[in-house]
Amino acid sequence: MAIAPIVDGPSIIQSSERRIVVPTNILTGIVLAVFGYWVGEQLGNSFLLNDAQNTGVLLGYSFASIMFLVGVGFANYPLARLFGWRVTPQPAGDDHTGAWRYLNLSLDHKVIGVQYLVAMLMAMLFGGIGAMLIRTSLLVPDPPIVAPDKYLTLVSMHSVMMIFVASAAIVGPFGNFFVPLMIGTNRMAFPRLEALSFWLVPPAIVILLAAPIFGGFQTGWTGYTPLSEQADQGFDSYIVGFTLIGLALVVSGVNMLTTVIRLRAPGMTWIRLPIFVWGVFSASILGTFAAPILAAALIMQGFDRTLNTTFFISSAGGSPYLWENLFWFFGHPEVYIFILPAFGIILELLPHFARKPLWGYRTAVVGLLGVTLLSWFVWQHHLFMSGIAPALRPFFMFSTEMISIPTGIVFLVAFGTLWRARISMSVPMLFCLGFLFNFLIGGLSGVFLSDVPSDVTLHGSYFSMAHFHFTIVGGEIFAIIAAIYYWFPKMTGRMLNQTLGKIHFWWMMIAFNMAFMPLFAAGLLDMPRRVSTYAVDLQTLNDWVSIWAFILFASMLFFAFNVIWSWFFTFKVAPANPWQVRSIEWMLPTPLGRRNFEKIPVFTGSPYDYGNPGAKPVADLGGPSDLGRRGFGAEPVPS
Amino acid sequence: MSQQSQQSRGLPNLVASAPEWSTDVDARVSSVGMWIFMGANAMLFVAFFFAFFYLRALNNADNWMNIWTVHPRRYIGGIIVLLLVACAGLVVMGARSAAKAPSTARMFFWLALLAGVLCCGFQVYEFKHLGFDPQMGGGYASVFVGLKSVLMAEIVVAMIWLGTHIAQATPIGDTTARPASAAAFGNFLVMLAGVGVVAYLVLYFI
Amino acid sequence: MNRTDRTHALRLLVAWAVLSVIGVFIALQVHLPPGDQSTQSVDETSLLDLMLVISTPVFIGVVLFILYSAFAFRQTGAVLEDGPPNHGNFRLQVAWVAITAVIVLLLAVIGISGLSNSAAATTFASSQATLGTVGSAGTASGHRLQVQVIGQQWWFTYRYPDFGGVESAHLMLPVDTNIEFHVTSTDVLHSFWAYQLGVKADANPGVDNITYVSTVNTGSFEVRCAELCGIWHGHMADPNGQVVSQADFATWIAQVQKDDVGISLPPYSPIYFPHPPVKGS
Amino acid sequence: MVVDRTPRVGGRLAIVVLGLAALLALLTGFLVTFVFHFPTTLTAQPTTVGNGVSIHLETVAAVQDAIAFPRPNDPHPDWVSYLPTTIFKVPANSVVTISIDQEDGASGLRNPYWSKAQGIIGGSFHMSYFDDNGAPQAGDFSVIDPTTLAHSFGIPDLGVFVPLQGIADAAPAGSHNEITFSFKTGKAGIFRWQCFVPCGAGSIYGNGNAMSTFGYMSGLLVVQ
Repeated sequence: MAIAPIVDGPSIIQSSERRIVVPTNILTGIVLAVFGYWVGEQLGNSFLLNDAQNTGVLLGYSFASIMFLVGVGFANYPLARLFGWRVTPQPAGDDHTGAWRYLNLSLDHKVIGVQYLVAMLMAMLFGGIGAMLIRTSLLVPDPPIVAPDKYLTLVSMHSVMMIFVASAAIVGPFGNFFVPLMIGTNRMAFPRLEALSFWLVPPAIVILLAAPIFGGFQTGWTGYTPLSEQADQGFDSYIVGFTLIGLALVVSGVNMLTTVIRLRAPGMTWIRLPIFVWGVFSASILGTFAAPILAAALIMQGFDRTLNTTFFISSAGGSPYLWENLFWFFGHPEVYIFILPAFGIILELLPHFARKPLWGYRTAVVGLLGVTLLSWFVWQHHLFMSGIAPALRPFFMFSTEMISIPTGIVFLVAFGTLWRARISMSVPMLFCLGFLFNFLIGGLSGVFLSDVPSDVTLHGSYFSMAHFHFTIVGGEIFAIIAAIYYWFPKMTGRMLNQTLGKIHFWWMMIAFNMAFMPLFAAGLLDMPRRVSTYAVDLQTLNDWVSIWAFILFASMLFFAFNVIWSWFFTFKVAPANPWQVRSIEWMLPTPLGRRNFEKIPVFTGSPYDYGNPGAKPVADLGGPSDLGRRGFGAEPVPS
Repeated sequence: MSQQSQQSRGLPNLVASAPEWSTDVDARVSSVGMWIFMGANAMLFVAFFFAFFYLRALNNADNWMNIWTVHPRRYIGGIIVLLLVACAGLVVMGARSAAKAPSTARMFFWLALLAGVLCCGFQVYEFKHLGFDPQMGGGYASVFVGLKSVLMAEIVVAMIWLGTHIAQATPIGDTTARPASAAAFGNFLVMLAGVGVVAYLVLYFI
Repeated sequence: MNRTDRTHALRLLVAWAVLSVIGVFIALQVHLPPGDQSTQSVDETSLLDLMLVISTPVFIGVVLFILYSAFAFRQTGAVLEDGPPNHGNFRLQVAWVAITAVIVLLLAVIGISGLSNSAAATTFASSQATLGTVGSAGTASGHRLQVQVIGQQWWFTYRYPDFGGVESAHLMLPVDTNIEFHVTSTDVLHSFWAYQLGVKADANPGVDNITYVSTVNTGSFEVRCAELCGIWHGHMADPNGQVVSQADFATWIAQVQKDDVGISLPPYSPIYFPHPPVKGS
Repeated sequence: MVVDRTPRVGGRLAIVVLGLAALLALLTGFLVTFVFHFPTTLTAQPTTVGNGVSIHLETVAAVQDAIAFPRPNDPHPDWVSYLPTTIFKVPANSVVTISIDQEDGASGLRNPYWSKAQGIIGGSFHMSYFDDNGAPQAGDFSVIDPTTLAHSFGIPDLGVFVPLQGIADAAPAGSHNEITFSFKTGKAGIFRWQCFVPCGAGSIYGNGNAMSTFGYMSGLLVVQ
């Protein structure tokens, strides 16, 4: 029997009896990826286009990525359907157990969350090593320790790698792991898409790291044409890597949005959603609808490099402005893809550690959605100096400055929550407060950049570079680390060492501010971004920055040590609710079972209802199981 | 297959009886998910249409459509877009009858596949007889080649996808059991057809 | 608002007021670039000053609040206690949004008026400038001295269409003159950044990007490329830009005209399309 | 998920240490081979006259065609290049004489302004070349036809720009134009020099590959 009609009783669904003969796992994936690269390169070179090498490399990367996914096992389900076999609508369980399952295709959102976490930390390490090499090279103005072309390759790879990390490092690990728990469901809407959104990331990282084999690329993360069209085959890494990440954003966004819209448990109404879910939700909106623009622009670049079309070549009917518009039409929502879930994390953690209700919940939601909306109307502030349509400058100046209103709301909500709180000053809370401080500096410096006259001096200088490092490193990365300290016990079953955590916080906070604060001054003293050399009188300042940057990197290694040590070398399962907080994920046992909830929970209260002696628990975990049969609509529960 | 052997293969027993995997849940997520995906996909084409109008307005180096560019023939483009619309319409009709009459659905799907494959064939023919070189044709040539290739790539993938629906349109097949997924797929093809129509008007008439 | 609220608020407010006064005073001592070599750089300096002065109290207020709550509102006992369960204050939220909106509007108005007063506003009415007119560079006639900035990998050169289209490897400008820069590129994107003049404009191939400056003080300035343009982007810097007296400028341009004899420069054009237009040698 | 069981520290430690060691080995290999690769430095030879030094260079259409300074095992044998290397060490406050064997054909300047020699002693350079009939000629020049340039040698921060004329089609095979010029170095410092002719074949606008890779058509002049 394949599919039982739902008459009564649970539907009995049987897994596909026949299986693809070849075992699908990560090793098959790697072997097939190598083979796919070879096939793609041969095929591309056989076309004998004007620049056969680009075609070969681009096709090689694409085939390698597809074959890797096939080898990992993504083709099994569609192929089985194509062969007309009986298939189950739901994912089969994982074939692998123990640590091995983290290295293989798994459709369990909790496994995917951990996979994402490790992959993102690794990518952050690679990007950080790039940053260290950049700062090493900048120790002396001239001669460069690293040759200028290699230096620019390092800058580009550091930036693209960190953009990968920043766009996926919250929604990937924490969104995938905790959104289903927080809205009370056992499944994601599209588990295969969810897994795909993770498995697109390793090929993207590897392809990006392969750029130096073909000479690297010197374009920065913006990839402005025609410089990028001039670049060697190293730039093909940018095209394919970024396309894969864009695809991951779309796929993860479709899954996340549908899950939140459709699979909320009974009682989980829109105004009861944890604020973290709102953060992920709004970022997913941006990711889903902005990333395709980038994908289209990258396809145009790929065509320019292989078919010799002229999208971006002004002397042949194209325009570099086309790339700038498309790129920033994606690129500016992209930076809010970074920061919105970080807002979600901070506003989620503050009430739990301040032990007060989230102050102004609805206003916070309006703030997040306001940022989501406004972020579509600001992209040209990156192009104030570019010569495009000067008449539009006042509009984009105003819309950019408008964004500080919803951002200000986030600060207001944070302050309202902190007001007369009972703050338990644990490590996640320290990082939250650090976030508020750093993001404040990032936000204020952003206002300096938003006014056209002041932007004339600051645009493209180290000032803007310092600005976005304050928002992304000081903001998003601090939020990620807060989330890691907070949720690590639930994700891995191990507490991170709190003493080491406090040392890590102060170390990182001081080193970060010492390293990046002087860069505002460097920008004001006319040091442009992405230069391998600089004025001799700025050497003291740059050496100061480099040394503190090394100290900052050391603090991250210290953090990595804490993670490895606490995860693998302390053999004590964390308590189920170490922080004694109300949120539903902490009502569940540690370690979590394969299935999140034995019965579909019924939400009865707010997760932030502290200080109210009569507060109901967040959810009734022993709710009626047959509610799930009607789907997971958020039918209000009579109270 | 018994519960026991599933367990031994690492399949947890939740698969057997979990209410969250019932088909009506699936129906709900597939339609919403497809709408969101269609929105994302539409943005991909929006970028290309933006490129069309932007480059056309700029007309850099007086090279939007230079004298060497032969305007593609409208009747071939018309055939391509008609086949695409027919394909989408047939899939929608097939999806409507998937639950009740699998054999009718199968017939519609087969016809849709035929239309789709023919559409791709004509597209290849058009690319072979372009009348301009993308390298020398100016902005128009670039947008034409870019937009049409991406659309064709999506049609090809959609035809493979349609193949799975044909294979599963047996009385006990997946498409029959879960008509919502076939309906969602039909929506996707309708969107592609819509893009095709707009692309036809834009690329051949403006 | 109860008594505890009031005590905390009063303390914060007093501390904020005192520290803000001190902070603004310090902020006013900071010398911000780009300086006073042109009308535009004066405008930019004063706008940067203004924003620093506005943002200082905001910065101090937020940091003060964070530090105050970290010390005054922390858990003291061994057992976790909960705070007061207040869920929001509608009037406070409205007031906050209103205040941020007013600040934002203020900044936008200042920025837009800055645009229309000086630099970029004239962009809208740039078409009356005639190219190739030979004449003295003066402010009186309303004619601006035209200078074409040509970016290439990896150096800027400058053409003076008012003086027969001669070209120079360094930028020399007369003082007290309205200058109209036509920025273009022969290959990739560059950005012409004359730091002390307060000018930045991207150089795009096939685009004539017009920007304006009015020199008011003599002195040297630095020209840099501010848009990543390849391997020698960081070296695309010339510290030898000069604003000189009008007499010195006339002498200098005469010398350049003499030097350029023998070079077969192409006729002056707002844009120079790079060749070959497509890939190839 | 993690299940509490008997600690097996040894095995885990081995996995962690081995994993980190493998990662470090990979990264070190990457760094050494790619990032810290720097061309060799050529020290100028002192000449008998005064405090002058001289440098002898060769410019070729493809590294594999080099005559005076063959460079085997170059990763890009078909790229245009200056040879033998592109980092020159010269003394401060001295006269540097550079002679270049120019073996490449003309490809032309994009900005004809660079067709005039600037910043060199005497304002002109000496060139022995082949005319359109293939006959050898010689003479002093300060400016040449911009379309006949094959390459150029420019040190922007010293104001030195010298055009290098391409070899005529009629010239005998294997011959070269020889261009000689001198300039004065000032105080110590590091200056970049580059070719201003877009000569990176196969890339858009000709400024790719050899033009944008260190060690081919640009380099550093180390004055000390």
